[in-house]
Amino acid sequence: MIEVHLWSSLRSLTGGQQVVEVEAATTGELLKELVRLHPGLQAPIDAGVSVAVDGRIIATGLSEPIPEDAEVYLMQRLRGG
Amino acid sequence: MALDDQKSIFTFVGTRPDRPDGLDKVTGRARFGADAHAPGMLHGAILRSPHAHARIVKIDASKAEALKDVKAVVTRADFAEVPFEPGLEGEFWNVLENVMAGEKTLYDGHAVAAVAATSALAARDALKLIEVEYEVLPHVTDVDKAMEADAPVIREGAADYSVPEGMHPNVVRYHESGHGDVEAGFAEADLVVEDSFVTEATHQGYIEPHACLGSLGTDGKGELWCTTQGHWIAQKTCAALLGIETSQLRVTASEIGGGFGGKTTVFIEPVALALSRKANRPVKLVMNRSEVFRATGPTSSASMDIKIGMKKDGTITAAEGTFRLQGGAFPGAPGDMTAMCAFAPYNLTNVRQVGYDVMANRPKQAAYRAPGAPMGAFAVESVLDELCNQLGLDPVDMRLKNAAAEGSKASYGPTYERIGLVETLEAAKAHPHYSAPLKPGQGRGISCGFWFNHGGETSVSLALSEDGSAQVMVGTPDIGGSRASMALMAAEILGIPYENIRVTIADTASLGYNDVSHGSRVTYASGLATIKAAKHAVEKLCERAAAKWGIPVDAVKWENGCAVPSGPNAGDFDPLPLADITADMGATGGPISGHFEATPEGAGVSFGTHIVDAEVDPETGKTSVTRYTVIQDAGKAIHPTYVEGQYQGGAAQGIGWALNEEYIYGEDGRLQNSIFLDYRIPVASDLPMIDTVIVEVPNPGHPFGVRGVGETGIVPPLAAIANAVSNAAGVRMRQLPMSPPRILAALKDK
Amino acid sequence: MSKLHVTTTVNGDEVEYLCDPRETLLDCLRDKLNLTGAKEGCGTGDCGACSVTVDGRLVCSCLMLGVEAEGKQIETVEGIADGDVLHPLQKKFIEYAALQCGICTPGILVAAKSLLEKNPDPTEEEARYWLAGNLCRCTGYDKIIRAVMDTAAELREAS
Amino acid sequence: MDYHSPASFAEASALAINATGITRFLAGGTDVLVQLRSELVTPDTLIDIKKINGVHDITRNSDGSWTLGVAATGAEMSDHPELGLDWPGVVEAMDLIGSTQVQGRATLTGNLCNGSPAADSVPAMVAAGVTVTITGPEGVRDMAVEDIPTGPGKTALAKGEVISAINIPARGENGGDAYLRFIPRTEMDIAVVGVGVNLRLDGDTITEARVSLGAVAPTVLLVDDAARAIIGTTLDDAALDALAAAASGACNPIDDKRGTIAFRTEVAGVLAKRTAKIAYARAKGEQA
Repeated sequence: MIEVHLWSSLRSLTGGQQVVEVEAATTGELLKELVRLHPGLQAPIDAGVSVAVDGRIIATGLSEPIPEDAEVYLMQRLRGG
Repeated sequence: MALDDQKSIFTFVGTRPDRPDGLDKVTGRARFGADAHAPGMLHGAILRSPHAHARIVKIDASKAEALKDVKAVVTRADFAEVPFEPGLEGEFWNVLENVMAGEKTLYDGHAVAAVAATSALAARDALKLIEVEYEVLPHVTDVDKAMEADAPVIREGAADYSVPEGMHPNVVRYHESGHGDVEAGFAEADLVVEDSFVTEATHQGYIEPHACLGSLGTDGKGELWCTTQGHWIAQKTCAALLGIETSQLRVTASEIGGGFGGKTTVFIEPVALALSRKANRPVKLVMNRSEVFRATGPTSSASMDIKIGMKKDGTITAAEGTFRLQGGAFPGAPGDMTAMCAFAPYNLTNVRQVGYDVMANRPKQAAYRAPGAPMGAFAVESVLDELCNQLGLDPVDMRLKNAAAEGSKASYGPTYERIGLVETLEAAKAHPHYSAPLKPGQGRGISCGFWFNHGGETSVSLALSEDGSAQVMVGTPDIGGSRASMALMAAEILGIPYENIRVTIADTASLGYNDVSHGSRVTYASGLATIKAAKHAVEKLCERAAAKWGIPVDAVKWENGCAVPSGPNAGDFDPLPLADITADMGATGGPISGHFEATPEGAGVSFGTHIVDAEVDPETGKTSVTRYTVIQDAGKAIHPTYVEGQYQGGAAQGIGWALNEEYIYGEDGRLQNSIFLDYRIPVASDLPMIDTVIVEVPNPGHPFGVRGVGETGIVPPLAAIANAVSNAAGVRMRQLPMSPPRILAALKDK
Repeated sequence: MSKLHVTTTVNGDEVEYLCDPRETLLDCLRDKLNLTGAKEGCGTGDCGACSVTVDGRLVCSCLMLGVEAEGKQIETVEGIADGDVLHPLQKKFIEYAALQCGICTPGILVAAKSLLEKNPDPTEEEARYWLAGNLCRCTGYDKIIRAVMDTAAELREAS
Repeated sequence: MDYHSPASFAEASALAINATGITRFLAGGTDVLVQLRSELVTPDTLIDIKKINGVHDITRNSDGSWTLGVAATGAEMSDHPELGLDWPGVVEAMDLIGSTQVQGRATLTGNLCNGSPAADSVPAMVAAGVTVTITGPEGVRDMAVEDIPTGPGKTALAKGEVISAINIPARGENGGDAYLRFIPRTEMDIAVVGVGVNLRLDGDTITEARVSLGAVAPTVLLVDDAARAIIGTTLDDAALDALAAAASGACNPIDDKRGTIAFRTEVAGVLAKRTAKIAYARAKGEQA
């Protein structure tokens, strides 16, 4: 199981949980599982998210591997200039 | 990628050769956006709203259409129907609404109609004959006022899922993050400082106005030439707004006369294409400077509250920030980015940050170098300076004590990989600037800054020629010398001279998709792709050598531009130079090219520390920046001169933002300073030389260790200058720009 | 509205064009003579990207009408190099990376050349004030000023 | 728009008197072209006065006074070997307008006729006692510079009248002038406040003075109270304070994008002191 840390304003969409657990081997699976377990997260994921895996920010890729016991944070999609 | 795979000894990378496009750019030969002509070309012009907020009752263009010189008039009806969605999900709708007003005009300068005529003068004359009936509506341009209960509603239903119930409809996105217990942290502090800050909107201020030349037939096939940071996003967006297939529109990026984030979207390009489709002739559209200020660009304005607790020894116990950003009449103000970046330089146990995206009757904000980060840094680093002053702490030592490093938990959540903040602070402390004595009336300011950087979709193609030279096709417009960096990286892998490599910015029909030149991604992502494309070509070169020698390919390696036998059973052959392999490549298996298409995901965050000395005239409130030093982590500087250039440019833009640049709106909601005379960007005599220190802490996510350098340089200046001015004037400056009237008023109130 | 016929000399070549009296010299250079080196950055004389010299005097070509060029000697960025030999300023600008995007470069080169012809030994402050009407948004001016000062030094040594 | 380039001021005046709609004279063009391009003012008739004989001349007359042609540019004034020695304030004020490029075109006449209260050369000309010669349908007359502007963008010139020369008085002995302006940057801005001071000394004592202010009222002001505050003094601290008070007291500015009422009023006093010190030092023959 991977612990996914959410940013705190998402708690209202997960029944108050800021850390949720999912089974996933890639970033794409992770997002799919998040929505399956917490349908409320569909909206932020549609609006754009990035996934930080062990500190590296995966901006868009859905096929990035997530190692066992990786530290995973869901982040808002980054926008640059 | 493990650090062990990372190259650290270089032949070409790190040298400072002349840029490949230098000659064209010093002779006037380089072709920028407005330098294109086409047979049968018409000239376009756009009619813009004089009202900040108004319902369009009627547009009557019959008098303009009746003119002999006028060949087409378009309004919103000439664009595709694009579905509306809240927040940023409806970005195509937002862009369309911005490109050409629908039911309402939403800001002074909003486009309402456009004309194509046989000359630019005829087009402008025709605009005067278009009659628009407006019903003027109440407007709001200030971020705090736009959130008040009685503020005019810009657009119902624009808020996305993130906005808690009960907020004004002008609040369209909301972000909250952090960790720990800030209240407990404040209770542990010896001193808590709480303050509020305001920054005005600024413009990217690129010297080249938006310009394009579009041609679109009724068959849905088109060509577009434009000045842009990303021609694939222009292609995709124009196609969506005009209802044509993306691949049927071929977009060529001109040389680009500055962007800084402001040319990452479209403004006039879909209009030129719509005019062209209607007139059945190519149409050139060029903005004037006033249009650039009124209808493109600017940054968000911001209103921010910061509270930070500190122990006497300088340890930060808790930090809290609320960042309200106004981004014009559309969702997109990067309040979330401001919140996530503001405290990122520090290793904090207790931190909480809230960001708001607020709409007002102003032009749609566009990205500007590290969008959102500079304002937040201004507020946070000002409070840190105040804490240092009150606790008698050295500002660099305090920052070193709290600095984030590898393994620290970032304020936005994850644990940092290898980062270089501490190295920039140590370089600051060791720099002669930091210990140089100040003259009376001068003050010194320090600030750190953080930016994420970005990877993004990237395609690069590299083709070898028979004579042993190489052409590299990249899809990221060259804003500041990136052709040189690409050529250096390709030379490093191929082992042929820098001069033998030609780098071209390919059009959308000649290469796969590329994300925009933004997010400091070009040297990182196009660079990574160039390296990998070159390696791909090298693999093929080794295969050809192996075949010639009749040995297995794994017994061939590439060294100094030659295939050489490698390993015990490889045999004894003379090194085979690249040109010897390409000379007969047609007969040995065909042309040799290398490709790379991917979305690199290891951009690596970046930090900087700036030192500024400023002098304030106590009688007039006028500030002179007397000395400036930029210290920033580049990971690995490919072409150090252009890295320095990015640092210096960021600092100069920051100086403008801090001291004199601002959007000034009248009571009537009209922009009052839409020319360079009154929108005061720094001129040559305003600035000192800008010293730079390139720190190199390799990014583990790039084969050569590159981190983006384009954006971080604008994050620290606002705060560093504000701290210098506040220390010189003896009064805390809480509002940008620190124009002389504001400083003089603050001195009087001291 | 009838157009006016203008005969003038640009970079040593005699040229003619027809212009509307409202068209600027910059419009005429760019649109009628296809000399697109001079750029329009502002149209109000505030950015210097359109700098040219007229009878040896540095001006903004956006602040002069095309019809006023009658009988004048005009020099633009396209005339700075001597055939295939770059002017020392052009070489130094490349060497110093005194340009990033390059849009201000034509105007700055014309203005800097004019400075060095008038004052071969400018101080840094003089160079900065002379070029104050040439906006650059990319470089912070540092490398531009260094390139100008070094060119001046080199030209003094050569003479 | 019709374009004319007459060969004499009489011809220019005749063209203007017979023109219908909006008429503008084109000297340096640095304001006329900006207004034309931004479509603020599109003249129906544009009369280019630069082809009239002598309009670029800068002449020192036998009595020591100066006559400047109406198309003499700021650059030509700055390049003149002697004009700036006599009237450094006037030359420097002109030189502050715009960039080097703008200096290549801009003229005193244009700066005056544009009617801006913030025009840099105008306070300096007012302080110096400059007059202009006007050619019109009724013939030729002279008028003091301070009487030309009547409000923002407005002048006392009647239809068909055109300025045909600028007349600067003889410098005379023991005199000095100066002009300072406040701008937020170091260059390229419109004055937020401008102050011109011209004075004459007998020994250390000021015997004559003219003080003018720009950008603090609808027109450039000639402030007699400010002059009186320093006449008869050696420009000691008390005189300087009185000067500053008089200058600030004369201000009737507006809040706008360039500055606030409070700022302009305060800085007018500050600049008046600084300008007077320079003029005083110049009158004493000291370098400043």
